[in-house]
Amino acid sequence: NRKNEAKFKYAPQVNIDQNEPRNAVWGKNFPAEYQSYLQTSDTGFASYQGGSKMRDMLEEDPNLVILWAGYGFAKDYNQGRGHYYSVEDIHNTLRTGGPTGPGDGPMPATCWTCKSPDVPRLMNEIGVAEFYSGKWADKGAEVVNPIGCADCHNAETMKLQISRPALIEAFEAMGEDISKVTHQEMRSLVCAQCHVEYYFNKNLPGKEGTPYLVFPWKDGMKVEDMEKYYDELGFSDWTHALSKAPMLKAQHPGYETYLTGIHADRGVSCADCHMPYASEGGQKYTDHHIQSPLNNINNACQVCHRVNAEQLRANVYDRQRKATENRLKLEEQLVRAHLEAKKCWDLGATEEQMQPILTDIRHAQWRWDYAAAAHGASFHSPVETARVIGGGMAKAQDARVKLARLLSQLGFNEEVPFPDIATKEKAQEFLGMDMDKMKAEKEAFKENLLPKWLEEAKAREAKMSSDKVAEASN
Amino acid sequence: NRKNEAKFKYAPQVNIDQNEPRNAVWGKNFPAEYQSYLQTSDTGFASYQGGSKMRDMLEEDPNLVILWAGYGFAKDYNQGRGHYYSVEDIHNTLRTGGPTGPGDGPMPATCWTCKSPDVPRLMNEIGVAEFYSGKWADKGAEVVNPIGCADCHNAETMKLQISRPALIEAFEAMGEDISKVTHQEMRSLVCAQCHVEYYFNKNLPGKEGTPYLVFPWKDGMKVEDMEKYYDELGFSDWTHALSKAPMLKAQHPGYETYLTGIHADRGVSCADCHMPYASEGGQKYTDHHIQSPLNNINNACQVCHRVNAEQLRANVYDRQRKATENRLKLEEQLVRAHLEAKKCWDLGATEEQMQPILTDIRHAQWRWDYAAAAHGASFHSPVETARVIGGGMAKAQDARVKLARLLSQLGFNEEVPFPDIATKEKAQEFLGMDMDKMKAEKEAFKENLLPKWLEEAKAREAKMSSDKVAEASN
Amino acid sequence: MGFFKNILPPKTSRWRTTAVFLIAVMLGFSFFTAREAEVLSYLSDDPQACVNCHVMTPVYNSWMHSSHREWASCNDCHVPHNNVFNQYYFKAKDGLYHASIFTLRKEPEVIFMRDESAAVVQDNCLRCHVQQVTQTKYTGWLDSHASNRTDRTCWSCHREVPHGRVHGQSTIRTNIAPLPTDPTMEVVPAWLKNELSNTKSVSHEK
Ligand code: HEC
Ligand code: HEC
Ligand code: HEC
Ligand code: HEC
Ligand code: HEC
Ligand code: HEC
Ligand code: HEC
Ligand code: HEC
Ligand code: HEC
Ligand code: HEC
Ligand code: HEC
Ligand code: HEC
Ligand code: HEC
Ligand code: HEC
Ligand SMILES: [Ca+2]
Ligand SMILES: [Ca+2]
Repeated sequence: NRKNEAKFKYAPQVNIDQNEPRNAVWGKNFPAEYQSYLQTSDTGFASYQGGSKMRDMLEEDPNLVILWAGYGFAKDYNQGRGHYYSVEDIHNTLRTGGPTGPGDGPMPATCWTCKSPDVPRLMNEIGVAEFYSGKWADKGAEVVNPIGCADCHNAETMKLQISRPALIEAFEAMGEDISKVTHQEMRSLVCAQCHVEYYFNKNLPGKEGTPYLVFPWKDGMKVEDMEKYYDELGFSDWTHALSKAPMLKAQHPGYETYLTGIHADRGVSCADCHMPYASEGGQKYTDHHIQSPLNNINNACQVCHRVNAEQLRANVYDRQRKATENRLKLEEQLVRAHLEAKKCWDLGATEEQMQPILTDIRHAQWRWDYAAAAHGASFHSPVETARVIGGGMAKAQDARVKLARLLSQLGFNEEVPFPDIATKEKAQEFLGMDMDKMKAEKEAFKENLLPKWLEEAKAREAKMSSDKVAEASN
Repeated sequence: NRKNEAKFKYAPQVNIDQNEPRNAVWGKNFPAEYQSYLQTSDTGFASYQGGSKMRDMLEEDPNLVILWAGYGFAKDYNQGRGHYYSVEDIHNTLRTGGPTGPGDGPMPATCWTCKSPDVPRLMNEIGVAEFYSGKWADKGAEVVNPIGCADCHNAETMKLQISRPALIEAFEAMGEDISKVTHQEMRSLVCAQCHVEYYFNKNLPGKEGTPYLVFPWKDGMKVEDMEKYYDELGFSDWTHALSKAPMLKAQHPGYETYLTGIHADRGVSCADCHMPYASEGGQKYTDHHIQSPLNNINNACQVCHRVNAEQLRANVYDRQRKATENRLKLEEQLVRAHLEAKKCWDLGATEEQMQPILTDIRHAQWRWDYAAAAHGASFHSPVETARVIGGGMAKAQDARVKLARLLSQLGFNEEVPFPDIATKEKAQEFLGMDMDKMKAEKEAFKENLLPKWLEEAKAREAKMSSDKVAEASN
Repeated sequence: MGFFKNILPPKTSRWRTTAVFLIAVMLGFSFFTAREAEVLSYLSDDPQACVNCHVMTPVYNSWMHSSHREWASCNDCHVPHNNVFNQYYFKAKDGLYHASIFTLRKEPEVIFMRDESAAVVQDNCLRCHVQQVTQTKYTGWLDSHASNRTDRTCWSCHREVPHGRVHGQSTIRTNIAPLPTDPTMEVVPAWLKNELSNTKSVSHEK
């Protein structure tokens, strides 16, 4: 019987604990998957707007610095790269600052949530709310392994499973039960643990003060639904440094926008394109080199689409270019609106006069960010992306017509001059940001605190053993 | 025995002349095609925004009356219906007015061009420029058969052929040779004789004064290309009654927008969806019931898409709804811009002050119309349609911010009141249009002149015989 | 005759003649259907049996041009292979169903597989490919591995296996496909045969 033969021949090498954060340990049992996973360390591919290369978004599009004035993203923002770098990149970003020890730094511990399989381990050990509490620096020594197996798999059965509470709670909030989904849906939902819009709620009953991770899906996942949700909550991520508008930041609503596209409509999952089958020895395995499918059109697209690779690539670029064209127009409108609002304040406008304008700006930029932040959206759902950008333009127009009237009323009836923000550096300088200081603090952190974290982690992991199966199942 | 049915037997009943405008005569040789063609007389189907039903567009969306103030379309505009009605509908529309005899009425003869197989006959008999000369009423007795066989077919071989000079000339202008196209392209190009943007050029060298039909494709078919073409020509269709902007009217750029969509990219032709094959007893024929494919999803879509009909319909409606949402926003912006410009003139603005604003309005509304006028575009090419609407919004914003500044300068620093244009009637009244008079003139035309045209035509056609094959090939 | 007693009205009833007539018509119709559509051809494994109906020509032609032609015939995919009884039962049931639809001219322009047929095809894909689509080593110890790999129709990704992208009655220009009932085709046309035999005889004479 071949089945028994297989069982005999391919016994697992090690027993894996559900809280095992080290991918290499899982890799002993699943070498093909692990080897392909390791390839997410490759940074050699660049497409029109994506790829695994490090891309400085602020350099490529300095408008962003102005749009995020007063917020962490104006300091440093890169296009995401492979899962292999998730921990390294959060160490390096200026957004997390240069903490000198526990309790220090601008970011909360919650920032770790989507960066490592150490997260489910820690949540298991200390509790969810406890995990979210405190500063990012407090848990630096605990979270060291990049995104990996334990984030998506059950260790015993290797079934896909949800390791992050926020997704489960979001389903509950929508009145749905995530344990009732199909296997096909799981092939997208494991990604929806992280590739989604989120916010930190500090006022959850019973958990006051803890920046608890929440996905704002209670009223739906469309741009209008989430806006309503945030408006009713009176929530804002930050106050804009120029316009003083109470802003919302959209973070990669990848899953939400994907759901509105034709591929989701036809039941195509994230894994179908980003983890297509590959074969080894005539047998299929799931390619764990999660990346831009444009670096793998043959397996990722051509099984379903029998047209040539260049045509498929052109289809993708065409949609991305059209989205970019109008997105850039909306960005310019928003930059102007922020500058015009600042001018109004400078000329003595009142809160009452500004309030409707600031609401328009908030809503317009929220739409822009929803359409821009998930880098795949302009292909995943080009029609919805365009609809959202159009909606943002309409709001921006409302704001700017009102601003023109208010400026005249305040005695200024001409175009507000557009500053020189041709590069990231110029834009940051225009805002008076002290980049040298931030970089120096980051360097100090990398020299002093970071090595300590890694040492501590190494010592901890050295104590964790990985049982050989033979020993365990004696 | 059904198997024998499959063996095609073609025995022509009559000899058909290339200039034969009567579809029934062709129908003697090709009964299946003719019978299905006759079904374009059905007016029983309505979809979300299309179908064969008569739909009064001005009633469904009274913004249009304002957008076209001072132009024929503000009088009367319906969503197109079956080819069977092409002649009846151009008789009935208020746009052609109520001519009382030759030389009378608002429209040129060129208007007949896309309405009948009498057109190639006449062009053949009297010449192309001669056909375009004179008034619409001058040729009323000549053009009586609705769109049909001679518009698309060679009478001898039944091959597809181009019967309209404008398309051939447009290819020449682009430096292409229409006789070199593939058969599959012909399955779209026969439609591109009519379902395209056009204008009447009265200054063609050697044909000065004749409103010669031209497709503005010399610099390309994109919205920006044609805009550039018209701008360089200094062409405008009319001057807006409120804003005095030199306007462009986009007429159903159906072929142009289709070309930018995924179906064209994959080689799917107009006929594939609007004239799918049907079979009757094993005999295949092209379904000549040209209509909304949503009334025929099994043949029109499921040949390629193995999903259920309701899902396909939902896909179409979803794209149409998203386009409509932003199109309506753009319409409101444009209506406001026209009203605001009028207010400026009323307050004594100068030509010089108004000029940049009017250019913005012209460009914004051109984009809107390009995206709206081809009723299929929001499905044929949803991403391009959205891109164009977004571009229109950006131009409208430029106009309105400038308008707000100019209004303030002229002493008016508030919102220009929005009139009550909730219905077509109210909107037409707001513009001071005398609809009763127009309707009365139309009635008089239908009672007096029209019957004479039809009688004259009847007499002419009675003299044309259709040779029986037996006699001809004796 | 007990059977007829039960279904026929009593001899005294005026309905009896009518009923006998109707039964005769029904039987006749069934035979007609069976003959017209060559239902017996369903029992054969020869793909040509399927093209007895011209409505099967498009799928026959697409299969003819697919890589599966050399490996799998219609029945390898469309008929259950789990046991012999099921195989013939399914064939007969399908055969009668297709035949009635065909005779009634109720076939849609674009045919879709029924859910039961889809399940049969899916099983057959697996019958041949299970070794390729599942990892032998994992099937032994990961319980859901096989179902994870097979709970979705194969042709949701392999959309053109084996019938291509475009489906439907009219997707091929001519209805020409070899019918088993056709006489053997003339490979060499008569005039050429003549010509050749002339040449032969001429050269012989030389
Ligand atoms: C139909 C195929 C398809 C599906 C399904 C799909 N994607 Fe993508 N995705 C793409 C393509 C193509 C790109 C563009 C890559 C590029 O620009 O290089 C992309 C881009 C991305 C990117 C940015 C890649 C980069 O280079 O940084 C992310 C992240 C992403 N997708 C995540 C997801 C997630 C999460 C899902 C499911 C919710 C999903 N995708 C579903 C095809 C797909
Ligand atoms: C709900 C999950 C989630 C949370 C919470 C989260 N991130 Fe991320 N993060 C992601 C995803 C997904 C990406 C990849 C985005 C892309 O497609 O480019 C990412 C990318 C990044 C990157 C690399 C790209 C860049 O922006 O430079 C950094 C650094 C980062 N996150 C830092 C943070 C910080 C700091 C916080 C807390 C404020 C945080 N993350 C909270 C999911 C999350
Ligand atoms: C535990 C959180 C998490 C999960 C689960 C997750 N991602 Fe990511 N993903 C991230 C983060 C964080 C990054 C950015 C890493 C960086 O830039 O350092 C990222 C980056 C990516 C990229 C960009 C890679 C590149 O080469 O540019 C793609 C594509 C992607 N993810 C797709 C997926 C898909 C598909 C899934 C599910 C099968 C998934 N991700 C599951 C957090 C996650
Ligand atoms: C971002 C999510 C994600 C991560 C991280 C991840 N996997 Fe997977 N894995 C998947 C998905 C999705 C599948 C396909 C499951 C299915 O359809 O049944 C899969 C399938 C597998 C399978 C089943 C066999 C196969 O190839 O289809 C194995 C074994 C496996 N993964 C091992 C690993 C190992 C080892 C790691 C760590 C190196 C890992 N996975 C990391 C998402 C992930
Ligand atoms: C989610 C998409 C998907 C589904 C569902 C799917 N396949 Fe595949 N299949 C692929 C991809 C991608 C490849 C290409 C792998 C490669 O060549 O590396 C492939 C390859 C194959 C091959 C060729 C393997 C080789 O070694 O060249 C066969 C045979 C196959 N699939 C059969 C099946 C069968 C049978 C099923 C149903 C049980 C199935 N597939 C379901 C995506 C899929
Ligand atoms: C598992 C199957 C599957 C995979 C994998 C897949 N697609 Fe698709 N794709 C579809 C389906 C289904 C549609 C909807 C149209 C249809 O029914 O054919 C579609 C539609 C499209 C369209 C038209 C939609 C639009 O936005 O205009 C494009 C373009 C496209 N796919 C490109 C890609 C590219 C590029 C990839 C790889 C990154 C890819 N697809 C991967 C199944 C797939
Ligand atoms: C892929 C299929 C497809 C192709 C190719 C296609 N169309 Fe359409 N067309 C549609 C659908 C679907 C609609 C929407 C019908 C509705 O709204 O009821 C439509 C709408 C239309 C309409 C408006 C119909 C109405 O109800 O008044 C016209 C006119 C039209 N198309 C002409 C064309 C022309 C001309 C071409 C080629 C240049 C073309 N179409 C190519 C599918 C197609
Ligand atoms: C280049 C070809 C072309 C020319 C020239 C043309 N039309 Fe049309 N006409 C069309 C097409 C195509 C439609 C169908 C539009 C749709 O999809 O609804 C149409 C529709 C119409 C209709 C029915 C719908 C409605 O608008 O009420 C009328 C009436 C009409 N045209 C009148 C005219 C008049 C008057 C002129 C001259 C000013 C004219 N046409 C010139 C191609 C043309
Ligand atoms: C000779 C000019 C001409 C040609 C050629 C032509 N059309 Fe039309 N078409 C029209 C006009 C005019 C109308 C509007 C008739 C009316 O409303 O009275 C129309 C209406 C339509 C409609 C709307 C029907 C409905 O039920 O609402 C569709 C769809 C359409 N055409 C598609 C096509 C396609 C596809 C082709 C080519 C195969 C084609 N047309 C060729 C002029 C033309
Ligand atoms: C708007 C354009 C148009 C009009 C009007 C039109 N046809 Fe056609 N006709 C086509 C197209 C497109 C085909 C498909 C040609 C091909 O692909 O070979 C076709 C095919 C045919 C064929 C070839 C056999 C078949 O069914 O495919 C015949 C015969 C025919 N038409 C007769 C007629 C007759 C009779 C009329 C008038 C009642 C007519 N046509 C009007 C566009 C038209
Ligand atoms: C002759 C083949 C053919 C016909 C007929 C056809 N399609 Fe398509 N369709 C395609 C192809 C090819 C694509 C591109 C994606 C792919 O490769 O599968 C596509 C893509 C699509 C998409 C995704 C594009 C988007 O805008 O998101 C939709 C939706 C769609 N078709 C609907 C329809 C509908 C509705 C009809 C009937 C009115 C239809 N199609 C008729 C071949 C066809
Ligand atoms: C390799 C497996 C395989 C073989 C061999 C095969 N089929 Fe199919 N058949 C399929 C699949 C898979 C579908 C479903 C296609 C779809 O829905 O996209 C199908 C669909 C059909 C349909 C439904 C109509 C359609 O167009 O989808 C018919 C009828 C059919 N097959 C008949 C036949 C005949 C007759 C033969 C032999 C000449 C044959 N098949 C050979 C796998 C096969
Ligand atoms: C008597 C004529 C005839 C013959 C012989 C015939 N078919 Fe069919 N077949 C039909 C008709 C008619 C339909 C359409 C039924 C419907 O969709 O209503 C059909 C539909 C089908 C379908 C799709 C519907 C379903 O049952 O799921 C398959 C698969 C199929 N046939 C396979 C075959 C195979 C395999 C053979 C040869 C063994 C064959 N057919 C021989 C007439 C025939
Ligand atoms: C009777 C056995 C048999 C059945 C049933 C069968 N296959 Fe195959 N299949 C084969 C063989 C043998 C090959 C290798 C063909 C070659 O290399 O040319 C193959 C090749 C393939 C390939 C790779 C080559 C290609 O054409 O793309 C795919 C994918 C595939 N099969 C999928 C399927 C699917 C899906 C089904 C069910 C719908 C199916 N097979 C049913 C025997 C079968
Ligand atoms: Ca990237
Ligand atoms: Ca219509």
